[in-house]
Amino acid sequence: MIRYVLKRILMMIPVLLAVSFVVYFLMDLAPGDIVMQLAPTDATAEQIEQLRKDLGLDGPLLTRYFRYVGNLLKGDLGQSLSQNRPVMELFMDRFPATVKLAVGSLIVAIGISFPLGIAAATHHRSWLDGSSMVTAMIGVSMPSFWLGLLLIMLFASKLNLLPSGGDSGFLSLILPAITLGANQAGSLTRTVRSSMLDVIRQDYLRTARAKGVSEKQVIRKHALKNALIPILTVLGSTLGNALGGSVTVEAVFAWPGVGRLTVSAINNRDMTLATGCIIMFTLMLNLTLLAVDIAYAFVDPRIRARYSK
Amino acid sequence: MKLRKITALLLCALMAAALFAGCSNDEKPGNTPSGETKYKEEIIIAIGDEFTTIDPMETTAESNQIVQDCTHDLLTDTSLDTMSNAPELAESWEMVAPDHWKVKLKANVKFHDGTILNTDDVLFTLQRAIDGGYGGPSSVVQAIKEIKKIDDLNFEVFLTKPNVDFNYVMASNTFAILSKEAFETMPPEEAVAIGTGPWKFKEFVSGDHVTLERFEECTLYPVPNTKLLTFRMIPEANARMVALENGEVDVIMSPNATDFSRLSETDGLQLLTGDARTQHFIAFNMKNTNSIVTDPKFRLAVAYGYDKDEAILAAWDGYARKSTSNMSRDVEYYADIEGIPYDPEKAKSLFEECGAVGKTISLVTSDADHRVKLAQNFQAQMAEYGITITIELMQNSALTELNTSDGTTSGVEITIASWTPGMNADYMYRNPLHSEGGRNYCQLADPEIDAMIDAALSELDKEKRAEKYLELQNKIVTEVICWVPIAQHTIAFGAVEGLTGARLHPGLVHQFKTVELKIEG
Amino acid sequence: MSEKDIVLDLQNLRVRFETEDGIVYAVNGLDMKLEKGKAIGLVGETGAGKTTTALALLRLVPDPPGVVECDKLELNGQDVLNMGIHDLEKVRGKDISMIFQDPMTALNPVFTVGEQIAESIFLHEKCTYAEAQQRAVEMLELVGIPGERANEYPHQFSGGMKQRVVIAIALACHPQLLIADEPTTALDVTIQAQVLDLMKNLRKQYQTSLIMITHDLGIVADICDEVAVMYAGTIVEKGTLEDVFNHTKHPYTEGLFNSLPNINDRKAMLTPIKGLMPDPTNLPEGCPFHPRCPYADEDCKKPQVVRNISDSHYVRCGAYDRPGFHIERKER
Amino acid sequence: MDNNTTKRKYSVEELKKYKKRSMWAEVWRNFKKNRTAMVGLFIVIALVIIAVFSHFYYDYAADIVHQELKDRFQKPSAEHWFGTDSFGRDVFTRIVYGAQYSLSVGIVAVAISCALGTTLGVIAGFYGGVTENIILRVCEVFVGIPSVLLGIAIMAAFGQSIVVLMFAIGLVYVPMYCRTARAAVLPVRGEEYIEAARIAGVGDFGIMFKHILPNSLSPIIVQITMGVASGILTASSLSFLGLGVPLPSPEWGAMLSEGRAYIRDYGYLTIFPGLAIMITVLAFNLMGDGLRDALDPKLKQ
Repeated sequence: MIRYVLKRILMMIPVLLAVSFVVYFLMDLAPGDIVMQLAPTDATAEQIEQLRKDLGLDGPLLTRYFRYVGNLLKGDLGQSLSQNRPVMELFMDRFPATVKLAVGSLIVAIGISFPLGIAAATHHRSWLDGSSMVTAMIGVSMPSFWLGLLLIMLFASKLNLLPSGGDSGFLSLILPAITLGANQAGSLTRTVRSSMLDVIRQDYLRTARAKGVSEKQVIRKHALKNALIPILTVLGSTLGNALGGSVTVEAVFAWPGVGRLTVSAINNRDMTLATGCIIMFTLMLNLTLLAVDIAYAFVDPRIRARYSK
Repeated sequence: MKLRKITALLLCALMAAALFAGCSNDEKPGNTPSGETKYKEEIIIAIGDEFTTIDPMETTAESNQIVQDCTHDLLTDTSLDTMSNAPELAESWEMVAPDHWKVKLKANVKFHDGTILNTDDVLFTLQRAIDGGYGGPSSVVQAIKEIKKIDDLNFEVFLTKPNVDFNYVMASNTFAILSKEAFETMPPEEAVAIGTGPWKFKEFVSGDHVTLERFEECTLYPVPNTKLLTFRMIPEANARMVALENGEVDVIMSPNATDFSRLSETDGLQLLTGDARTQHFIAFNMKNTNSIVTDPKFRLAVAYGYDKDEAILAAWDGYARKSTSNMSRDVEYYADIEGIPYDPEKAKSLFEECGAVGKTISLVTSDADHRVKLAQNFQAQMAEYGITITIELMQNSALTELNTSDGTTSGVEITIASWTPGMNADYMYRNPLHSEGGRNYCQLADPEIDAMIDAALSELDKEKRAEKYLELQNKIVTEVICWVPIAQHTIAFGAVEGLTGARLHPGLVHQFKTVELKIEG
Repeated sequence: MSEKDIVLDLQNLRVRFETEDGIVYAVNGLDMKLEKGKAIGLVGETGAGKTTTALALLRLVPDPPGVVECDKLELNGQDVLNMGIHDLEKVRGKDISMIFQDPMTALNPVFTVGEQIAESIFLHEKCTYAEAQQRAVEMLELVGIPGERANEYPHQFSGGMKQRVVIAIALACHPQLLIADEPTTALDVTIQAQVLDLMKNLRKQYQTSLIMITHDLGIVADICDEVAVMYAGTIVEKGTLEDVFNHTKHPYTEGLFNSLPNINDRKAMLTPIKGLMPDPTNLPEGCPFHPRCPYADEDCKKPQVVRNISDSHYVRCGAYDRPGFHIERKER
Repeated sequence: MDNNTTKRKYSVEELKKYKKRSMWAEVWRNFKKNRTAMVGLFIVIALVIIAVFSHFYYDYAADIVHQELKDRFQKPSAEHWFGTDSFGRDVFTRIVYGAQYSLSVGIVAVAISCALGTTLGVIAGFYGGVTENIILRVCEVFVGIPSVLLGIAIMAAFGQSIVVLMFAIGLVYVPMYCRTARAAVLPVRGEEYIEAARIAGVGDFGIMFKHILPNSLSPIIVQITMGVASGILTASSLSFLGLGVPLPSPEWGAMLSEGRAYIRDYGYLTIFPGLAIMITVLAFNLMGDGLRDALDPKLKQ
């Protein structure tokens, strides 16, 4: 098991390097020179060149990139160009808020999708199934920034019940979590339904029923645990993506998450910050996926057996 | 089964957190004895742009400078009462010669760390600016050849170039005086927060808020009646407004224009407005000889044919002051010239004369909201004359790079931009219009204009200087027409009623040095 | 035969499935009575409605699309038909339990076999979970699996072992009636014999009544006391082993026997029943077998009545109205 | 003899055609039964018609570019069904005209990602080994970057135009198609008819795109329909963030972004474009869902 985990972590390294290259390259292509922004408006050409050198932005792309990667391999994400602080520090400043939103939205998503998906599966092809699926579909189809705006208007502006934005305790988490969660709930509901449907046809549920297990228990204990593997996969990637920060939701709710930080880094052409943030996302995503793979083992003894081999 | 338990547990934890947060957010009345006037303990100001650093030298972003203005002081500053340059840390100054100045510091000014301001701090600050490399206040570094200490409070400044307006240079927001001793005793990231302002830096949560607390021993300003001052970052104007209405914040910056009437009419809220010094304009690329924009007739036609009132309605919902001159109103030596009035008939015939009808011309601007709207409106207006405008949007940094690159090859024809100068008239010309200017978006390289700008700066006689600037204004606006000035937009605060000391600054570095809110009972 | 000894009394069971493609008539008027300790074999081709009948007895026919109607369904004198779902759950696994066809899929892969046996005991007996687990280990040993394997998961067992586990689950609460739905079909022939022996012994031990669903007449001969032959949702012939095997009356039963390989004459050709099972959405009028029946005439298209041959033996065939009718199979 | 063979060959061909037609007829029969999917299909068809014909019905300069500032912020009325915006432009006209942007971005983006992704996926699935490994790793790299951020970075690098937007979204979804196509090809790879084709001398590409791909189409078709939906959604997110199609094209996300400053007083400026996005995305999703059910007999009871 430990060897498996180590192997997976080692395999992340080339992916992270490739991600860093893609982003670094894109940022380099982007017009708009951070040096011009940092330099005072009346700076002379020599001053600007000196500044470029000081920032380590002189020389051809590959030289600069390899310099960057050299530090990266030492675990150093470098210094933000626009804020003069280490990228890691800036990222970690914002990351807790992102985690909060990611977990909050996931709880909302689970709270909506499990009952809905299970009800749809157990009442396959009934009106309940149909309406659950359309509801889920609406959740997927709704632009989250739009839902967010409508929620702000209703709950913050009209009813004055909840804060409209910012991160100031639990109450301020509710609206962004619902906004993001509703979106995630859409795809999650579909997954819960389809994997429950797969399981519900299985003979072992009939065995359980024939044993006298109540229908509730059949669904909650026997069926759900079996259906959990595909659900976990989707949960994992949902969480992983949410950890990457939902840019639009963060923008609408003034949520101080990493998504906004990254967007402003890209817009300011702060390539170390942008690259660093995106590397961190990829790392988070991969770690989440790894965690999900490990979680499989707890759910399914067959997978556990395969890992221990 | 287990999942349910975990979910329940998590929910409980979150609930508990909410309760906790709810408690800590409770507003407690000030701890002054009863009977006396009470003030709200914490004032929260919602800002739109992100605060990133307390280091004044690192940035020129207004969102940072507003906070730094609370914690740090400059040698001289714009007085919002008289709208003129006034002493701040300097008590007085004297121009020995245009390139030799003497400055006297105020005595017994205390830094947050308890040390007293002296000449060494000024020298240290300058040296840090020189050593600091990037982001430094280069206008200061460039201007100063040497500072000589006379005694603890007096020093001499030798300039690289004669400048009769050096007192304005000392007001450069990035040249905030830091404590030398603090840097010797504390880690630099803490020392940099030590200033002489009425507010001390307390905490900063990236992307969310920055909190200051009052400096009890402040000598330069009265100690604020407010204990804590928090700047909360809320990028959405609507969200800021809702936050103000919900009582989450006490002041909001830049409310939507559509909320202006709501702010002034709602009980318990107030609206503060003023004109920004920012000059918005349409700039033609004077070096793009392939384009019709280098035809003076075309530019004159645009100047006649452009309905600025309509543009103001479209871009700022009517909340802006129409500009007839390239100079902003509160800048020294501004003269109210007539410029080129709106005359669509004249424009029509001029457009026909220069063969612009039926042509397609490109316009590039940044994705800032008002520029996007100006661009669309310009496009619609020009369409009435049979001219097709294509719009390209880019991020501001890309636009700056494009507009400052060589105009003969950049391909730019028209751009919509703006310029926020310092108070003195030279700022109005040197950067955006001088051939050596760093923000010369219209790519103007006219030796005559350059000479006029330089001459105006070294003119000692005020009246003659005023004449020179008047001449420049008329020349730029009606003859050269490298710009069509549009307007100065309205800047505004929304605040709870009774709040005082929140002051709008035309240069956008708004002041909160004495912000306070009396509360009843 | 006192009423007390009747374990199962089923009258006029009808099951249909209402699907988009039409109504499937799976069981059409089926009666069954079973005495305590007796074993009945339910024989018929795939699709005859055997499994549906079994599920109907546990009221496990999925609804929708299944619709179950019945005049009487009594188990040990309890009216199962009108029982509330809560009481029904007490009956399932306790009074009546079932062994399913495919042991590979009948066990839940994510629980240990011990847990799965213990669950049944814990649900029905008044005991702590620890006791239930202990009893589960005993049950495992009873079906010939070392008790320490209770903590293993189904994927660690072979097919035969799994079926033993399924049997252990079914018998864990000593039910009055056990339904075995082709319990050996999915197993290797060698394993089949072991499993059958096991069932035989346990049944004797616990005095359990048994409904053995199969299409294998050999198994019936081996285990059962009575035989019911099912075709298209009805019992076409029912009697003791002796009645049905040696005094076959129904043409369909005859067809079944004729299609068996003859051990005594290995060169003999098999004679399969011609044609296919009728489409259950569109059953033929009258006797459902008449389109395939070699003896059929016009009267067979009319509704058929049950004809008692003896106290224990009846057949549902109108041909016996014809004077001197007999089937070709010689009585042995 | 000769005559006989040709005749027989002909009939096989005919049989094949008949079989093919019957497969799609079967899919259509299943699809028709799904009421929500039919609603989706109906909306999609309506939108396509609107998108194609709005171009002829409205005049770009007069109806889209033209501003009537004296008529700004007219609430919805008989004259202006969805009201007018801050420039006095008719919102209904803009939404109807804007359908073409959303649809074309969604469809072209999907075409790009599908063409690229499917090709890569089929190649990966067909050759296996190192090729497969490399392609999958590259996909992993792109999956690791949050899609909106990747979109923003691409648009920052290549500038803001509708073509870049299409490519940005197209690239973002390449890995999805790649994986789907590979997964679809894998089980087909070992089939005997592929061997037969190879023995008959069909080249690798012939096998891949003539023999393997058609037999793995179902999941890709579903993915395409759903892909248009997510493409439209991503495009609207980017437009909302201020990156998108050039002005004054009434792209719905941009309209929403423009209207949001006025949401308190003129909520309709936000609600209608949002509804338009939602209905369009929903229609494609419902259609895709219906297609999935219709194409996947496994899910039928």
